[in-house]
Amino acid sequence: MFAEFLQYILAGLTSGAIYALAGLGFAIIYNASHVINFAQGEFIMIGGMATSTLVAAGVPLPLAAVLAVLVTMAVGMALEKFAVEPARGAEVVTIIIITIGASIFLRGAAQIIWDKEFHSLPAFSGETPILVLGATLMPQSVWVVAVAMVIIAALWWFFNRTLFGKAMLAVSFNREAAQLMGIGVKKVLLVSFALSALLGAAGGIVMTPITFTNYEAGIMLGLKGFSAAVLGGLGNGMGAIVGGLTVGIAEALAAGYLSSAYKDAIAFVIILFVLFFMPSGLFGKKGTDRV
Amino acid sequence: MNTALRTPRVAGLGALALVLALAPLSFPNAYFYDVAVNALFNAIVCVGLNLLIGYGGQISLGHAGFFALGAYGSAILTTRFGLPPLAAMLASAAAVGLLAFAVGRPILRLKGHYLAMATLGIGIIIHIVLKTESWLTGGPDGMGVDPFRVAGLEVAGDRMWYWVAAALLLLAVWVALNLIDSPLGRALRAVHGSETGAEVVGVDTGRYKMLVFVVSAVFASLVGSLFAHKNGFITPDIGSFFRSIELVTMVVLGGMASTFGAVLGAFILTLLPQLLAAFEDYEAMVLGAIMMGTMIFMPKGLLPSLALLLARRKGGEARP
Amino acid sequence: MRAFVKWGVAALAAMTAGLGAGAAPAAEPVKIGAFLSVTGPASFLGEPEKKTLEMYVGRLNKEGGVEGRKIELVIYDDAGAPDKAATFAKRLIQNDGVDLIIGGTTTGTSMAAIKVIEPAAVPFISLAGGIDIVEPVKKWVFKTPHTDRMAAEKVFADMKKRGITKVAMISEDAGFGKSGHDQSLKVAPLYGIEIVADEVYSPKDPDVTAQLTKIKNTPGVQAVFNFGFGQGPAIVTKNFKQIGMSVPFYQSHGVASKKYIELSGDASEGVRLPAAGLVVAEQLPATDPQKPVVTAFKKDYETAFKSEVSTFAGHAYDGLQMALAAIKRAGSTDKAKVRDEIEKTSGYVGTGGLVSMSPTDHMGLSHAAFHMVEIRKGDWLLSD
Amino acid sequence: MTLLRVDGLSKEFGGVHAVENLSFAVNPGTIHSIIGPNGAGKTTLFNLITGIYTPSSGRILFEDRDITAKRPFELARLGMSRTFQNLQVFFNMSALDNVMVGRHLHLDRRFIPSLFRLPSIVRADARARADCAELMRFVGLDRYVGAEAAQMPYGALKRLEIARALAAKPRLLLLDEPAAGLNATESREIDEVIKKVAATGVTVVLVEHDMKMVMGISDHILALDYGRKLAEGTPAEVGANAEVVAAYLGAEA
Amino acid sequence: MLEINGLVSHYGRIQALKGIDLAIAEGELVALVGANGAGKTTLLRCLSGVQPVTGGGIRFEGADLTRLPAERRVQLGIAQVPEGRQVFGPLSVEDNLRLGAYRRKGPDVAADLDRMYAMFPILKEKRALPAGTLSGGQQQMLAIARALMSHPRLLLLDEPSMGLAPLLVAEIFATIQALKDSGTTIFLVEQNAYAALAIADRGYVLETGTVVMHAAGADLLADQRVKEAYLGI
Repeated sequence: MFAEFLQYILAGLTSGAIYALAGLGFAIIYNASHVINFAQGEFIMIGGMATSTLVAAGVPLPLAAVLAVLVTMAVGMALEKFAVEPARGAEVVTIIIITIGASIFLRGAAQIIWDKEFHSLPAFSGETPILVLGATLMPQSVWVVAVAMVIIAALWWFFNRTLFGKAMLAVSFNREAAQLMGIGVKKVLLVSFALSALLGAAGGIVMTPITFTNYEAGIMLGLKGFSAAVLGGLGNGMGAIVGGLTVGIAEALAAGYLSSAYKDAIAFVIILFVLFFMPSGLFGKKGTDRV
Repeated sequence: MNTALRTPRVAGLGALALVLALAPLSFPNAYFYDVAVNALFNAIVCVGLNLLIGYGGQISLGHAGFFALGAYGSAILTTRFGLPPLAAMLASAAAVGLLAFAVGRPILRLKGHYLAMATLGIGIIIHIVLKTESWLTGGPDGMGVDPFRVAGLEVAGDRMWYWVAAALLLLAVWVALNLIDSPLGRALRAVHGSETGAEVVGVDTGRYKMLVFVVSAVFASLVGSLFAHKNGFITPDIGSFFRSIELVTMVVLGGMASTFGAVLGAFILTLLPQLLAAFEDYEAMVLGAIMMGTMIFMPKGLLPSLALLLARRKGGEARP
Repeated sequence: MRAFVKWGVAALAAMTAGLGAGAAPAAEPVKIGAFLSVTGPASFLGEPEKKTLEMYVGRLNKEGGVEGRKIELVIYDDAGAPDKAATFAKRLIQNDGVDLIIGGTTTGTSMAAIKVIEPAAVPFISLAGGIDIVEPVKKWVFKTPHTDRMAAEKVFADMKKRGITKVAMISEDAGFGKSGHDQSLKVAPLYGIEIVADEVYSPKDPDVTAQLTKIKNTPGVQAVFNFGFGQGPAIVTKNFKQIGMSVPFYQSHGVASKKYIELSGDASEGVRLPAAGLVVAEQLPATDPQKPVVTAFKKDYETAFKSEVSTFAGHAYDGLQMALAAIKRAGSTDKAKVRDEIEKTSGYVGTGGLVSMSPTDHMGLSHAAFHMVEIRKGDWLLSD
Repeated sequence: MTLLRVDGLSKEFGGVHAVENLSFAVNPGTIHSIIGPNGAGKTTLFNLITGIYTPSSGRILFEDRDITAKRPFELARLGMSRTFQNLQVFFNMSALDNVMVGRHLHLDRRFIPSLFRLPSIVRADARARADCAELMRFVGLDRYVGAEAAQMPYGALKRLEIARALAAKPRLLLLDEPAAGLNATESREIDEVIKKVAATGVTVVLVEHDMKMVMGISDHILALDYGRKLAEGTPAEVGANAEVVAAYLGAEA
Repeated sequence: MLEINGLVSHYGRIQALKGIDLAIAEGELVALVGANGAGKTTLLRCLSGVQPVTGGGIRFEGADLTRLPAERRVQLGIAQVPEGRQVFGPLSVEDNLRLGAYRRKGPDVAADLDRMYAMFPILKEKRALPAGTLSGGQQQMLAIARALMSHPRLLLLDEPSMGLAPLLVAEIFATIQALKDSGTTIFLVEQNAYAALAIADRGYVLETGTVVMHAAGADLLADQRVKEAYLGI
């Protein structure tokens, strides 16, 4: 019984770690610019697709991964520069439509640059399942969780230990005061998109051996990442991580104990339920309008 | 002001009626009618959705769910319970209205992206239910629906549907314009302008947000029913997340807080994929680029931006 | 307001121009229309189908066409959306004036399009598996692939042979898997098979260990049967191995492409599935009448596109061949005559098997068309 | 009878007392001013009275009815309306429509008649439109009757809010810094408007920085500092209070 | 040092500044007083480059600043202590100070930190705490110290006394006086007219986006019209 429960939790952790990375991507961009970037899922897709193409072309995996991350970051920065920056100050829905347009565009481009097939990567360290108290875990899942943890730690370090990271936080707390300190807001925006792209790409690369990827793989992950970010409270990194894991584990438990057909629905029911009682998510700031 | 507000209504309705009446002259074959009917249906949904998004300032990423519920409600009630189509359509709309009312209370307290998430969630849940309960809905492969009959008369063929849909669009636009120009509609617009400002002069903002949410859901449901009968076949994908996004895009692209803008947006985004089919593999890229470009260069949407441009050229005042 | 009118007119004009361009016929070619899921979740079915049609029509046109007439091919991408499929079917009939329609990559798109095609009286050859397409028989509708019911029957027969009676199902909750699942439940009792566990997953699920764990903990499961296509079955296969399940594992014909083996890697070892002769072309005995057809097609496809042939490409090939044969026999593109000729198709040897249609059978394939295949060392092994 | 009574009212924001144990009363028909340096809690007090914030403790009574924690729109129904320091104008509407929203409670808001724009609605709306245009002239916005709110200058928007609040036909009108950002002439005009309003029998409570105005028009002044009552009384009494002068002008350095 | 000519700025369609002329010489302490909403803060925001200028120009040490992005102005030596303090609440006191030196990274940042801690000992005590937990007066000190971290040659102070207890106000003004004495040029915007004008070399009175009076600080202090404008007496 416990082994079964543990199996569900492990499954949920694997998916949840990926959702958390996607959610963090949303949070970083939201913090810097108050934009919800619906093309976040496409970063995940580009990371996975680029790596698998490069590996198929004979590039060693680590190098391919680095190159793919760089490509994705370039895409992220281009998105900021050419689509988001020119629309600054527009209404929330307008920017939502722009980023949705961007995601459609990127999907279309991927389908031409690559193809419509699914692509995979070899598991980084074999496919021999690891036994954990009667449940099993694939080594690649360990990779996913570990990479997510490393990235989260690195982000923590970046935001808490580097001046530029703190400057980015300062922009999210108070954009104008940050400008008064001489912090270049444009640069911060650009970096936030690059960082989100990095997160997405890294997530895409480690998950490809498990879930495979194709040009449309980003849609669902983007949606789950958005759910994670909102559930945790927009703009709260910790919240995005907790949100991602919650969604992942809720899905796995729901599939295991309730109904696999309704597991996605159950995840959304939980999110709705949380929002009903906590309108700003689990860790979101409560906004009081100043009048 | 009085006449200034009323003139666009009469003139606008007249112009729209004229366009709808003359458009078939340019249709070389029946297929054009089919596309046109879909455009008209989308336009009606968007007129309702625009009340919510454009005038009420509340976003919904789940309206395709209400559309699908209307469609399935009609399909199930007519084929499995033998209800006449009109009764099924009204019953479905009533049920969807009740559902919107029930979920609206907690949801509409949310703001911005949180509201977007919640409505998205509701849309997705509806979609999943329709997909899963195949004993009732036929599952992912969908179900057939009988033609629309009222009092022994059958609405058949794309031409007939065109005139029915055109008339309904005019009705929808007329009703929407009425609503917007009434004390009730003013209160709604005020909610968009400033909820606090509206509350202190006695506007129960929660009530109006709820009202318009229900109204827009009912619009979607009614059109969903018609769509089901006209198409003769429906699948759960008519209620997918993508359809919801598509509907919002129509409203925003055409121009928020502009009823005619919503109609224009619906027309364009229904026709666009038909035109883009020629691009084959490049279709998605072109569509994405058009969406981005329009919103970057015309953040207020097509119709308001064009009206502004026109007004500027005339040197007059902008009145989108 | 005036802006609106202007735009309405402009949009209509643009639409007329955009659509009208392809509508003017020059020298009366044979017009074949197709709506395929070239993008979307079923794109890896639709894409090879499209490539196949284009390749063979191109080749035929170089050779002078059919009956001395060039073939004009109009293909639309429905992205797997049934409502789009219906719209494109309408467009093919009403706007493009095609003589015959091939397509409907998925059961959902085919069923939606039938609503349009049947009343319009245009011959239609579907490339989808769902049995609903031809059962009950619809006058103008035919299909080339095996049905999901046949696949299920083939699998259950194999199980029965091996003495398996308690089976767990795990299927994709989208069109193909869902329909296959329903058919499986229907025919299982006929083979004395009891479905003791019944799980589903979404096409984009990253992990299905939860569902498989449930199956694993169901007492008495002797085999697992997965119905689905796309990357889902590959994930199921991997997870199946991961949680250490060792009972026989069956897949449907939906995974009969090398991609599946590539994606699931070692985990696919030992998986059994029903497949058309095409995937095991070389292994077919020389006496098999299909052998020359499938080896030729395989060679054509693989040299043209440098990628492994799939059964789906074969469905399109069969559809096109039967259609052209019918047009030749009819001596014209008169829709009613062509329809009648398709219905009279007899003894056609295609990639899917031997086809003999009749007024009561618009598919014409027998069970013999399916071969049981097992995956061994990353390749198919014929194991009937 | 007092129109408004505030009883032991307190409001904390994360441990900081914005308003602390405050009590006072407003008599009908008077102009009552609340003064104090920036950050003294004046606007918080307004937000508490008008239901935008809920008090941490204490009671508020309007016409002897407990209205603590009632929502703003409910208070409007009872006869209370207000303006804002940070404008809450509907910038998506015309100026006249802004005022018309103020008339909301007195118009037919039923759904079905609105849907079909029944003649009764058209007629009532036309009457209200005339009334509201008249209100705009009353507050001195003659020039802006046909304008869009988004095109009006700051000073005019302040009056627009007054007109909107008046359109609700309140018995108690709360004005949050009506003269802030106005020049001397405009201030004097607002002054006149407030007196005219009071003359129609509406009780006015205002928060204001412009001491000239406050001294000139108030019947009663309440001085706040750090959320507490510093002094209360007639303008002369408060003006003579040394503590008030120190708090307001800053200690003479 | 700073020269403002005919400066116009809008908030949306609202004209907040209607052609301001103003000058500050090196080493001066100039006060700008006026009622709420007169445009004082808008003027400072224009100087720092966070508020778009729609007309006129700003010159700093002869160079045209009008269109320069905010971060470049900080580099040139203009720092602002914004209205309402605007410290980065969730960040620690020390991080706030470090961000003050954002444009001027280098080894001497540590020395500056020590200097600030010497000037405001309470900040040293609370250096590791989130700035949001400080009291109003402490936040004001932090905001001033944060601006000083950039080694400004022109310090813009927006209502440093706002919402502070009288004792603290006196303390803050003493600090400002000390800064002036150490040679920093200061532009002080205040509602607390007495305190501001008392320490200012010169003063400007702003009313609805226009300068209505301009004189030496002491003269304005004595001017009955200023008193009237404020107290209505």
